[in-house]
Amino acid sequence: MTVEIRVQAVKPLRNTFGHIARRFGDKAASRYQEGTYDIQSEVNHHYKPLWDQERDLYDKRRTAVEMRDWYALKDPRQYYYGSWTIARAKQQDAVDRQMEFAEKRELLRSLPEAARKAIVFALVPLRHFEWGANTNMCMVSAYGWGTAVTQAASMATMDRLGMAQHISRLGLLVDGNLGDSLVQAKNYWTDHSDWQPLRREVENLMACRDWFEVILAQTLIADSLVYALFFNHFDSKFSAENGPGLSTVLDFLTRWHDESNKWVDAVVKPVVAESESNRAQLQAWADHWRTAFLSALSPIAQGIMGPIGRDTLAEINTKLGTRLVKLGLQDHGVAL
Amino acid sequence: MTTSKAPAKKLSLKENYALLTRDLGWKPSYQTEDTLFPAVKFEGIKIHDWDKWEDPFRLTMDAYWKYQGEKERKLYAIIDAFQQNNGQFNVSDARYLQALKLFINGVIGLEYSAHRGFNIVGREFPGVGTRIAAQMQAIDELRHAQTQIHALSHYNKYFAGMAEFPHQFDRAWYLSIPKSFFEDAITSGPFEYIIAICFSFEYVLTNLVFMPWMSGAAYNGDMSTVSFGFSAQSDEARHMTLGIEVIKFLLEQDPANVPIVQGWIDKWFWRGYRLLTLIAAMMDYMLPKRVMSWSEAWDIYFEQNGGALFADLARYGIRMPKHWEVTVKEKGHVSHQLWSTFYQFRHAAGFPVWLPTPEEMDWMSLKYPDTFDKYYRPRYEHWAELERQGKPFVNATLPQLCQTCQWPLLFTEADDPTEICYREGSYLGEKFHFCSDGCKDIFSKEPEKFVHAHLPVHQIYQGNYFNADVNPTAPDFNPLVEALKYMGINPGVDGGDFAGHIDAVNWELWTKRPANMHAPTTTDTAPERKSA
Amino acid sequence: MSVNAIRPGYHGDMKDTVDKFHGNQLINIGWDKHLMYATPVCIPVPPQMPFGALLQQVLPTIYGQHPDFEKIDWSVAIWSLGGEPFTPALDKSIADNGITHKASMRLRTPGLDGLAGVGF
Amino acid sequence: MSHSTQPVFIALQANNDTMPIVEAILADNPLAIAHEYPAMVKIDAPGRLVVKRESVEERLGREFDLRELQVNLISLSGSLDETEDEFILQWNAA
Repeated sequence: MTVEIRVQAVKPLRNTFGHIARRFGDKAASRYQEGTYDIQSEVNHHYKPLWDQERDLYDKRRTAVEMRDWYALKDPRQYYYGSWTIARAKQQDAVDRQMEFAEKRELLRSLPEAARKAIVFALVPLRHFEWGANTNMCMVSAYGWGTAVTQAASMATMDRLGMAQHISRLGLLVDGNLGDSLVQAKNYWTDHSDWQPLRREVENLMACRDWFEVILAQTLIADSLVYALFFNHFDSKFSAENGPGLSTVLDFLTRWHDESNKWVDAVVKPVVAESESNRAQLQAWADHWRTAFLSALSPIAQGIMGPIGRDTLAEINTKLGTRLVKLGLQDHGVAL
Repeated sequence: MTTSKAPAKKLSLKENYALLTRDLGWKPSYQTEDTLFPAVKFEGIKIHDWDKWEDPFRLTMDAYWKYQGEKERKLYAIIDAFQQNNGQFNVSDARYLQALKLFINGVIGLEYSAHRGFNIVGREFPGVGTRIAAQMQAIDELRHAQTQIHALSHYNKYFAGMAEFPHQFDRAWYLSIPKSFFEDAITSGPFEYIIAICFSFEYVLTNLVFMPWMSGAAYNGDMSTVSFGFSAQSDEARHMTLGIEVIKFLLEQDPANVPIVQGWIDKWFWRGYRLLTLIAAMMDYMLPKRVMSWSEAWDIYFEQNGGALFADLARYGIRMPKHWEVTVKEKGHVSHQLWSTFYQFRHAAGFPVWLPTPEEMDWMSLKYPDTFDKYYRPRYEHWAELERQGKPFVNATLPQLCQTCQWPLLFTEADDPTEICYREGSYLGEKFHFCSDGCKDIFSKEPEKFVHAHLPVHQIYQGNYFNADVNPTAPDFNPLVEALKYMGINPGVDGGDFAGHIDAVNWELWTKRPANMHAPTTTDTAPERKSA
Repeated sequence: MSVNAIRPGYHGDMKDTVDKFHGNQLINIGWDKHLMYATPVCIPVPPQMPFGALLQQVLPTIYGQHPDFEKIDWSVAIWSLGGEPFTPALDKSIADNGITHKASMRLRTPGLDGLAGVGF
Repeated sequence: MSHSTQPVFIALQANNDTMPIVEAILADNPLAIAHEYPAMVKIDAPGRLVVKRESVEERLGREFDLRELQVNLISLSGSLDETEDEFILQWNAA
């Protein structure tokens, strides 16, 4: 059966769905818009959750902040599943080539023992930090309100698993696929005194049940500090001593983080701007978690950076303060 | 630390997965396990070793992105081509479009609910492998919701009754059936949820939705729908495997889990089966070109394949789901009983309804030799005669609903197709009604939960179903018309008779082909309709 | 059996108690062997409405389209209430007949068993 | 382990990519029967069905990662075990 030419002339009766037209007008809508806005169920819920009988299945009261429209938290990347997964597949393709190259040339394996040990001590334990981040993003995607933010959190959940696995691969590049670096790194994570404060705060955050507090503490506070310290400052120091081999395989992480930051800013900014009470709440959370993670990172910063650890952290903290101000919060300059 | 001399070890798929994934979690010491994972104990399931969990697909994120990215590229290429070529005019006829309305209004909401439900499980289980499997399924389900929206978006531009799908899902009376099904699952604990959805629904039942139905979409010329359907089902194949793995894991962890799991299998098999009545009617009545009947599909996908599955599970002490025999007795009836129901309530539906043509009834006689000619053909012939006389039959009174599955009490006694099946119970001094023993059993186990069901008929009578800008004390207030508007249904436009429906009229005008391929008429001269 | 929830005291709201129906109560009515009406119906009625008014004023609007309806001999019609045999007093109200909120009534009309010999 | 003869199946999209896969399956599983539906091939077998990487590669003329099955897979029934070389569906009970 073929369509005759004349049906090409049939004008559509409407250009998009009713709920999209009410937001943006009846004009052609993007796949991001149609796949995102208003698709979470909002009313007429059946049954009280056995796991949270005081609230509804979807319930705006699972965070202390309030928004007239949670769909104001638009993802600037405009990721829906298809565009996200295709973007990641493309990036992964490039990463695969980097990793193959690194494996073939033994970029990490041929480093001096002290350098290999430094990678296992300083970076490989972060696979567990990423797993904590995965847990936290999954909490947001489970209990958040509005697909704009929850779908991005769901993608972040998977991204963090991807990052945890990528970091695991760094260990395998170091140990020739035996996996003993992963065992060693897990011991550092669970037992080494330099790492324990960070693990403590990761566990504390995993216990937090306000989903917006979690997104703020994880992505804006913890990630900013951790990514800058390990994948920026430590990498620079390491490269200066051992050449750029490590930087090549950290590229994925830093690029991912840059991309993610655009989303994080777009999530935080409208919530701060919504009301004075939101702003005050976010300020309190930011101050609390900034203090907690900064002090938690202090021993490991000195452990991996040596004497400049303290200054490095101070520099990172200053940048975080600047970012908070850009988002409409205040920089309460936490003392180290 | 190894020396750099020996070549790097070559990792198998299993080893690679295990190294990258298995040990990511750790035993917390600054917080208790109970604080971090508060939801895993209350259901009574005992897990002694989360590491006994076997991941059948062993997907790491790099592979996940690679294969899913490839699937998405293929799928969107087809959707793009479909839209550029106005593929919506290539389907068999305009009745086929009506089935798509049930999909967009009913199924997208389910996919989205599944997405959120798996996010909960992906957060709440302590085991790493189990959580990752759940998280992957969570984001897959988002994929399904979005690919369905994107594939059907183009149809919405030309046809009625699709533009308000999230609104309808939350409010339309017959969509409370799928909605309550999934909300029942999500409001349960994480173990029940995963058994409900991965095992009872996906493993045992969704092949019925996606295989014969999607193959039917292809047969009816809808390349867009078949593409998202089959592409989604390839994810489902992973999910089903998760379903069987999770059940074996629970059954092997502790013998005390067996009766709990059996109870969930009983509940969710019946709940899923009742939900699929919708698919039964879609298969037998809404595909103008038919691939197989509901009865045949039930035989292949439940009796044969489901039978094989339960034979396999017998070694754990698991038996066939309770009341499965009833489903076999009902398989020659349910699609006809539901279509009869939709027909008489068509004025209150979000899509038009029609009587099967003589040619279609002959197909049903062939497929349902024991039931169709005896019980159902006379109905349709009688109603067709009333239509010819210009006094079509309509049921103007709202139906009595089942407290559990929320269908109207439209099913008959398993052994007597001339008697409606009524079951009644009472709880805290109030009466509750059910369509079947299966639904009554489910209520009786958890009355504290099911009293909270949001039954649209009762809500209408409570005066909760009209939009905020409507004055219910105004003299011209019509509660039923206002209820339809509240549901996102355009009264007098979206539902009603297929003949003369806006889609039928426009279809013939635009394509010069009959709106009903089995009953060609000439309405060429009708003007294009924009709205009521 | 009862529900297992994360905290004690779990209970859903009773969503359909009679106080929510603005002075009305719900009754469910089914006419056996008349599957032209594919499902029993649910209607709100004032509890003080006489049963006779239900027969004379309400039922015709529900079932009047069926050719059997006008042939019903109400003196031989058989009712059941909640599955039990029931003889309504026509002059008494719904409430005084013991028909409580959400009660389910079935009507049997001997000799009138629907069309086509299959209860349609 | 005793093997069941209860049916297992794999269903693939019917397209150019899957023709060699279907051929390989039918060659490696003599008891398997292919059923063609619109846009879909469903292959049933009693008790056990295996997809072998080597057999697919022979017919495809290139390397094949069994995970590529994902792209065209519609559904399956049976307990799955997947390695680099084989994708096996079976029931364990007698």
